[in-house]
Amino acid sequence: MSMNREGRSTAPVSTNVTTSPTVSGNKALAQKELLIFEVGTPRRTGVDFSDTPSRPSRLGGLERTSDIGLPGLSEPETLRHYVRLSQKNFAIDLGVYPLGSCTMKHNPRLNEKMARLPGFADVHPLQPQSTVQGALELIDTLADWICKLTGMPAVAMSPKAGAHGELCGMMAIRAALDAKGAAHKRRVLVPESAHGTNPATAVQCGFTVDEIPATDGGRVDMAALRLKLVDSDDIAGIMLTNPNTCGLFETDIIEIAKLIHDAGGYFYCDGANFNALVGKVRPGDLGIDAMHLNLHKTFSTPHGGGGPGSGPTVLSDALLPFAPVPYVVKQGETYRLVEDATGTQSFGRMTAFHGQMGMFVRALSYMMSHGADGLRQATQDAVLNANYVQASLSDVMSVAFSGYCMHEALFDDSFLKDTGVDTLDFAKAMIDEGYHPMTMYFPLVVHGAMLIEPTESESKGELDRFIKVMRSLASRAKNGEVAHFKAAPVHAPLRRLDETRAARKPILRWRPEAE
Amino acid sequence: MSMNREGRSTAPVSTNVTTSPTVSGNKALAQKELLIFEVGTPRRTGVDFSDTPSRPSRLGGLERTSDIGLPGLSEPETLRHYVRLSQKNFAIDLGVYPLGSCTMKHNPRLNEKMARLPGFADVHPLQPQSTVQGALELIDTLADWICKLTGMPAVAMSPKAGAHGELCGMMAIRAALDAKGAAHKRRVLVPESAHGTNPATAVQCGFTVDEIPATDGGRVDMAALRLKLVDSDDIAGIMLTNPNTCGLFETDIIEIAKLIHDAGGYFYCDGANFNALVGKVRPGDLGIDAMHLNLHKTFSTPHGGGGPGSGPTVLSDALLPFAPVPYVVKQGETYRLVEDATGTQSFGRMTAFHGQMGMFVRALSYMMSHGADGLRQATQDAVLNANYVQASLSDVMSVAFSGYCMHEALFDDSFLKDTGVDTLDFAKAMIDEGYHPMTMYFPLVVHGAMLIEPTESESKGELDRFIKVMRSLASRAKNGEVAHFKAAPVHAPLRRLDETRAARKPILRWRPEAE
Amino acid sequence: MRYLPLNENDRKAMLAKIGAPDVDALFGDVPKSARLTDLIDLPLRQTESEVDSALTQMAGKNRAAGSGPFFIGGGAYRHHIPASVDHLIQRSEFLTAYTPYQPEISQGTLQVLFEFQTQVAQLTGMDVANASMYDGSTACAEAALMACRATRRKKVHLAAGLHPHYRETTKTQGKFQGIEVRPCRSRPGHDENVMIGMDKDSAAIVVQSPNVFGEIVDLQPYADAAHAVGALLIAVFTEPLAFGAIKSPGEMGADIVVGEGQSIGVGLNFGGPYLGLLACRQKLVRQMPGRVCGQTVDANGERGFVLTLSTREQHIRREKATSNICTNSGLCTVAFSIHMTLLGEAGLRELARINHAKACQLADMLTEIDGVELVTDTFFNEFTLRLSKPARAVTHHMVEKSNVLGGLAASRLMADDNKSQDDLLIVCATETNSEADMTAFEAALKEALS
Amino acid sequence: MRYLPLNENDRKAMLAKIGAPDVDALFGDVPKSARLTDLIDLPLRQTESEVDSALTQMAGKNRAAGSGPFFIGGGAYRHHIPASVDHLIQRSEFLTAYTPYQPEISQGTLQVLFEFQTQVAQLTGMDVANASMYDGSTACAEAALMACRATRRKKVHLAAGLHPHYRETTKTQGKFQGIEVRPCRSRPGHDENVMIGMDKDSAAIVVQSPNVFGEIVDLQPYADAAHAVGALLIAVFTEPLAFGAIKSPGEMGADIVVGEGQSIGVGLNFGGPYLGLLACRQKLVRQMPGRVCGQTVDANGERGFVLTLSTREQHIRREKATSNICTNSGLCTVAFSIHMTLLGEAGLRELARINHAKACQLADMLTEIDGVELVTDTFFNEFTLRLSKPARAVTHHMVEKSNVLGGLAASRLMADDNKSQDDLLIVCATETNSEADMTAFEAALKEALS
Ligand SMILES: Cc1ncc(COP(=O)(O)O)c(C=O)c1O
Ligand SMILES: Cc1ncc(COP(=O)(O)O)c(C=O)c1O
Repeated sequence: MSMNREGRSTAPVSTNVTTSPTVSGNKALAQKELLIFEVGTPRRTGVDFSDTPSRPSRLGGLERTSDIGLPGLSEPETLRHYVRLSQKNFAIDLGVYPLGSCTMKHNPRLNEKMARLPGFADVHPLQPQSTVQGALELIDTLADWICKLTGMPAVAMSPKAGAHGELCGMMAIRAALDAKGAAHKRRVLVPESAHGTNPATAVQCGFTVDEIPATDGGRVDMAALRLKLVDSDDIAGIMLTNPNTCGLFETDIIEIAKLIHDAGGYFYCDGANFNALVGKVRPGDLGIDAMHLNLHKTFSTPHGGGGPGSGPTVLSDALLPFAPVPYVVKQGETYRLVEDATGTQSFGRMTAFHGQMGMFVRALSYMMSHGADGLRQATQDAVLNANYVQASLSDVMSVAFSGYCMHEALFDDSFLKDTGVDTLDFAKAMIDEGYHPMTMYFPLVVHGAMLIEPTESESKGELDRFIKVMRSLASRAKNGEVAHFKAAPVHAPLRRLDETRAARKPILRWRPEAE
Repeated sequence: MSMNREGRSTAPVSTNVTTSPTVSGNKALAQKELLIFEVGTPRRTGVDFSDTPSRPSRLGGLERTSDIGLPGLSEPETLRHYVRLSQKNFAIDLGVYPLGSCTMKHNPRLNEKMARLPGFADVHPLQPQSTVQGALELIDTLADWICKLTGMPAVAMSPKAGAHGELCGMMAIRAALDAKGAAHKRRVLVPESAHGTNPATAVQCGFTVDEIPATDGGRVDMAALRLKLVDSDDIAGIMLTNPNTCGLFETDIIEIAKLIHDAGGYFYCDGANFNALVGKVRPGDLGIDAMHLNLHKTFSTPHGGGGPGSGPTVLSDALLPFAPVPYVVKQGETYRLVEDATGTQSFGRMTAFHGQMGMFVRALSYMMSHGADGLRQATQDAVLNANYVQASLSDVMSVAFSGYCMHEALFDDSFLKDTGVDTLDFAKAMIDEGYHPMTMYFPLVVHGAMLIEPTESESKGELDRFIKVMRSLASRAKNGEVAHFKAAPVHAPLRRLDETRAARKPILRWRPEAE
Repeated sequence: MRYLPLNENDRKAMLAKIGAPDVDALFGDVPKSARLTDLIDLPLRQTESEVDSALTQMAGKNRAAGSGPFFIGGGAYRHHIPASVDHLIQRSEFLTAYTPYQPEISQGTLQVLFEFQTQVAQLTGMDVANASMYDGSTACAEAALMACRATRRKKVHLAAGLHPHYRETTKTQGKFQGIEVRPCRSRPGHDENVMIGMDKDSAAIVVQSPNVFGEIVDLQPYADAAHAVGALLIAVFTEPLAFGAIKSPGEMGADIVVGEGQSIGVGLNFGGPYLGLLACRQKLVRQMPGRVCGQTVDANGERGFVLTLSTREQHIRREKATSNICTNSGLCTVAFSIHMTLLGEAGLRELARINHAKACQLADMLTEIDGVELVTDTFFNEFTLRLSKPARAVTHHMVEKSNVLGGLAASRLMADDNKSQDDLLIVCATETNSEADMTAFEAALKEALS
Repeated sequence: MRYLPLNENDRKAMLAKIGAPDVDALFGDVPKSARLTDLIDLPLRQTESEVDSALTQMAGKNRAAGSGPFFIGGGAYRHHIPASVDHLIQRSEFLTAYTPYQPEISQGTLQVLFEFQTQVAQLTGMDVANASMYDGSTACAEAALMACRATRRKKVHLAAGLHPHYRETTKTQGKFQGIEVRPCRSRPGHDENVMIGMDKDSAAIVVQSPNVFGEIVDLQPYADAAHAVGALLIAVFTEPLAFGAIKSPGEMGADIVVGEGQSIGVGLNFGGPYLGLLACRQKLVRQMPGRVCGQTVDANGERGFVLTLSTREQHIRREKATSNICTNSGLCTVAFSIHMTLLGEAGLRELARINHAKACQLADMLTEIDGVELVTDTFFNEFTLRLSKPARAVTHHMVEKSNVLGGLAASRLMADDNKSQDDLLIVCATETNSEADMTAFEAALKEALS
């Protein structure tokens, strides 16, 4: 073979690909990576220290005498470890990530830059308030955007994620009920289709959960709801997602709010799907009493492989007095942080300090970038994209509910009937094709659910490619290529993992003897 | 198959992997990526602008009337395009990158952070000097480190890379000769083993190149050199790399310097391999007249896929008067930039502005982090690592020259004799194993050269794994597995590329009709 | 708009495919009365540089901790974070991934979680750790609930040295679940009061060490007392670095260890996002809240990692879940784990030694001043002083006159307690404090008290 | 040391394997007299935060362009660079890769280069572009040499509007190769002088547009004149953004186009690293210096990219190479290409329009001032004023009194010319200049001239 002097081949001979395993376990760019415990040693370190003389210990005789057992790596080894690991992840920046209910939209890098300004990132939560006026201003400004976008009078900023926001709202409802002396009002209505956090939250706030069924159209069954309210003495309220987890707007929502209010209850709206509404509908106009926002969904703060999130929770006038501390008030040109609940009706404190400041900066940066006009456009594009996917797949996959969807399209597994391929297999085949699977088996009201939320961040071209792949997979499934699906994924860093084994005898940490 | 509600399989059935091609062309995380010209459109943009009213044009009637033909992408599409492409690259942060002569060492992230301080990154080169005193201080401080590390009296900071530094040194030599009226001194001695930039530079400075051979020991053949100097009237100087490109210290270097100086010539030392010497040997003590440093090799500024580099060039007292502009002088507490060569012996200007400031910041950050002690340790570790690799492979591969090497170990292809596997094949098989190949077919003095420079950044564990793979490849080659090598790489994003075709009918740009 | 890839042509083509006349038709399910016709009254879109400069201006109104001498702790600690940590967590593959529900394409996050869990378990001396909680305070509250589940009891005792925000968070969480949370009044040197009233109904006692005043508490007597009545000891910390210098809670009998991980890798961030750490003994594993990552094999028998034990969690168990937590502190665990890997055992211990040395030096310097008395005999990198003047006024004075953020007035945290804490100043020193910083603090405090 | 993975145990084990008694034995080939025994007299190792604060302090001594009104151009332009550009070029895979010599594992860099070359060719109106040069000035010098090779002639004429640094760089390069470089004295409105003395020995004329004074030059007459004597027209630019508003050099007959790409994606960086752009007609391709990336297929027939035409280059041709360039501006090409992709045609043209509008507005404002006269009738985003006082003193006055970096005194660039340029001020306005900036400049200039 001829080659040039840089060792570049000039005319390769085409040979059959032998995918023989490598000695190293690596496959070219895909690096096999050991655990830090297998490569690091306790004595190695990737940090230098300046000489500091010791002083007589004041540790009260509790000096550590045993080893901790923590491996260290030099900086170059550390870089490599995490860069290699990172490449084993899918990510929004790599491809379509159409996880329904998760709003995996573009995470602007401007937001990352802003959150790292020393004036935000390097500020202590307990500095004198005179030294953090900009931080308080930011929180107040963001709160103002949130109130205007939701049409609600107030927002509790401290909740740390969506589920924490649910706690906030439901605790406010409990506190309001308790303040009225309505200790018997403990029953909370929750649709079957609700996200798991809803019932879990209700119980964590001392409520009992009463499930309400859905209609064939995928919405709250109003007849069933009315039945539940016949004896409404113990009704504390309802927790309802809107658009609901089927991606549908709850058409009767105003009526629902009225019924709940008439029963002396409160309306908690799960705002995880607010991306379908921003700038088009204000939940405050629907009669809700509380709703969390997931800044890490609707307002683009990164998911970070599972967090951190931020769940500011808007509250109606009725719940406002019970809002948790802390909160920011503006007095003239000065911002003040109210940290102490003593002597107020506030239900107390939900967390240390003042909430997810880092996420606030990012979310405000997102909102300001879009503006009122851009936010509305984003919502429209999100709904348009979802409907485009739904319309483009409706002939080969089975749309769960007819009609337009909102920001996500729900399919069931009836199109896979008798193919031997199930929803999970279908999803794993998507992985091989370079796509993150959609949300599966949720909501529970649909068999083998596939919930696709493309968000506004996908271009038409990207969606067209996605649709082509989905159509091709659907036809392969129908054409009896079940083996292809059962084997998938074959191109991912690992093949299917044994979850049963993981749960049966859990190995939750590395141990020297385990190797 | 059982699965949980998140759609995670619980106990996968092991099936045979069918590596059937995907519809999308993607393979899970490995995304096929089109050209921007194939996905973007001229009307799309990922940048917003504030409204700015137009004014009557003052473009002199030369307004653009035709389309440029540039595609645009929104920000999310842009992110994805470049993230996907990036994953098709090997990088230091991914694995061993033992390119001899290139010093692919760890690139500390502190340096990246420092280079981005607005006080360095957002400063214009033509601001009044009173407003850039910190920038001039940085250049002066770095120059001081360089002079002390090399033992030389002065350094020209403006050269943009190693080859530019060579120009700088050789132009200074030309200027010095011309100043002496020695217009006949035009012959430059260059070893056969020299990097291509050396002869190219000499010619670009108006010299002729006279090649000198190497001994069996891989060093300058002193007898041959003396022969070249018998008639030394036209001798302008020598360009010698030390340690040389075989990874060996030129043992006779002091004698060489003397011979060249006796012949009225100057000694240009190629400093690309300075990583073998820092803190252990000062080139100034060896009698050199000029030497460039590659800050992007020895001093860790990132290679960036081919640049930018920086090639400060140290000069002896003899060459100092001819140094290019600009340079920094310190007067009391004030730094001053001398930009104008008029009335001096300076050979002039080599580039606009003052050199690679961004690289200066990184290099100084590297030097300060190491300190005199850390730099020496780094050098020792670099040499130790190279010798460890050489010693660990010497029984299965053929070491080109016996004895200790310096910072890189050179092998020839004699161990592959009669295997049907050549150096290139061997290198491509390394790719499959997750390693970047070493430098190949360079230096030219060795047949099928393989030049391995691990640098000090590799841990012993990483080297042990590398050695194991190299040994295994060597034995596979000897065991007749030639097909394995000829097919390689099979795990990389692409298989071997057809260079002949690329050069025969060059397609150097995208064109609409080409698709 | 720079973030939106669709253009008008795309939109038209897509509407045609859908068969909708216009985009508003897609919103047809929204009751007419609730459809907005006008834009919401908020500013219009802004360019990247406009947003940049507006937010930079806001940030400029804050006194960044690093812009002058800084000595505040109180549950959040300022340490130097290596540049590589921030670089790595910004990689798209970590930053823009969701919870690793598809393990085949999430091994990056999952392996980091597995390593993180091991690091936390080692550091705390526990058997296992989960994949994070929101922050230390919510981890503390969740630990209290967890102890109640494990013991089937409903009474939890909180020690005097527990960070007041943790106490309040635990009280809030407890009160709606019918759990009797019995806090002690915040004051130094009175942790042992927590044992008063402990009985066979007690699920747990919650003791912090180093506590909010900086005191180092020997947990063993608390563990013994708790275990004697069948209760659990929940050990709390806010400064994990301390365990580089002092015994781990696991070595002193704790059953559950919770705390704040912000100190390693995460940064101050004006209070969030932070990183809740939760670790426990093996036998309590199935009572743990939150996600946990476990080791398994793939169909080819290769080692891999998955989220596991999900039958504890809300998405499977719904109203019977151990907690409602879903999104946790994902990326902060990555930051913590990277920083911890860079430190390693040797680095962590040296860093802890330096922190202690700095605090000792500072305590010695400050107690030389008239009107300053050291309240905490033992401490790690944070200690409490009693001043001759109200501490809140002193801290304000110091920052205004000398640009020194000189500690935390205890009353800021303990506003709801009685006034006896008004003269207490909680002071923290770390490796980030130079000699010059300390001298400036000394001078400022002297001046403020004179 | 944090960057060094080997510890003493490792070193011992490795020396044993090598069979060397100690590490100094490995340096045995170094003449004894040259072996250093002591440490070099330089500071010892420093921690990350020590280095950080020392360099931050140095950076603080510079007046960052963005920290106040700023109007300097003169070959380097300040534009807003989207945050995503800097994010992407910091990805390890772009940042820490070498020149893409192994195409199978370098397709990322290679595809970007292919796209970059196409973008540059489109922008300049040329057929092809190379994969970058060091900067605009060295690209200019290389273009002159290239023209000499192509025409086998040895005389090059430089126009009066060529950036003086480019002129000097070209002169330096030319003089050692026996090329007669004939510069014109820098002055506005005199570009046509370059045609004086052109003859059958002329290889090329070099004309910049917009030129160093900001004037927009119609290149066609120069192309015609050059071609008439068999010479080439080398068109130079320092502000590529201009081509969003004006005709490309390719449309006006240029044969080679070179310039500085810093303006798109790269930033100011006190002068470097920058990005040399070089594009030319198809027929000159094999005379191009530097690397070039081309399209091909792999063994499976899939499209891929490689560095090609390497027989022009030093590593293959050695002394017969078209240039000695090896390392070029790699990562800056990536930054340029990303920024250009974000802009797209529409964005580039709008940005150019805004720049021109800003410059027109500023010119109108400033020429209202007594003692200010506009010298350049045509301009894009940079123009030249004649002041009633020496410009250098005026710029110093403005920055000291008003913190306004108000343009560039022509004499800074043209010190070696005669004094006739002393009263010229070259002023640049871009999209980064707000109304307030302009008003501040106006006031400062008025004050300085009064
Ligand atoms: C509908 C719904 N509600 C609530 C949540 C919980 O939000 P978080 O994960 O932020 O706690 C989610 C998140 O997946 C959700 O999809
Ligand atoms: C020995 C040697 N000399 C010179 C050079 C040229 O340096 P640069 O690429 O920085 O121009 C190199 C770079 O590969 C080299 O290895």
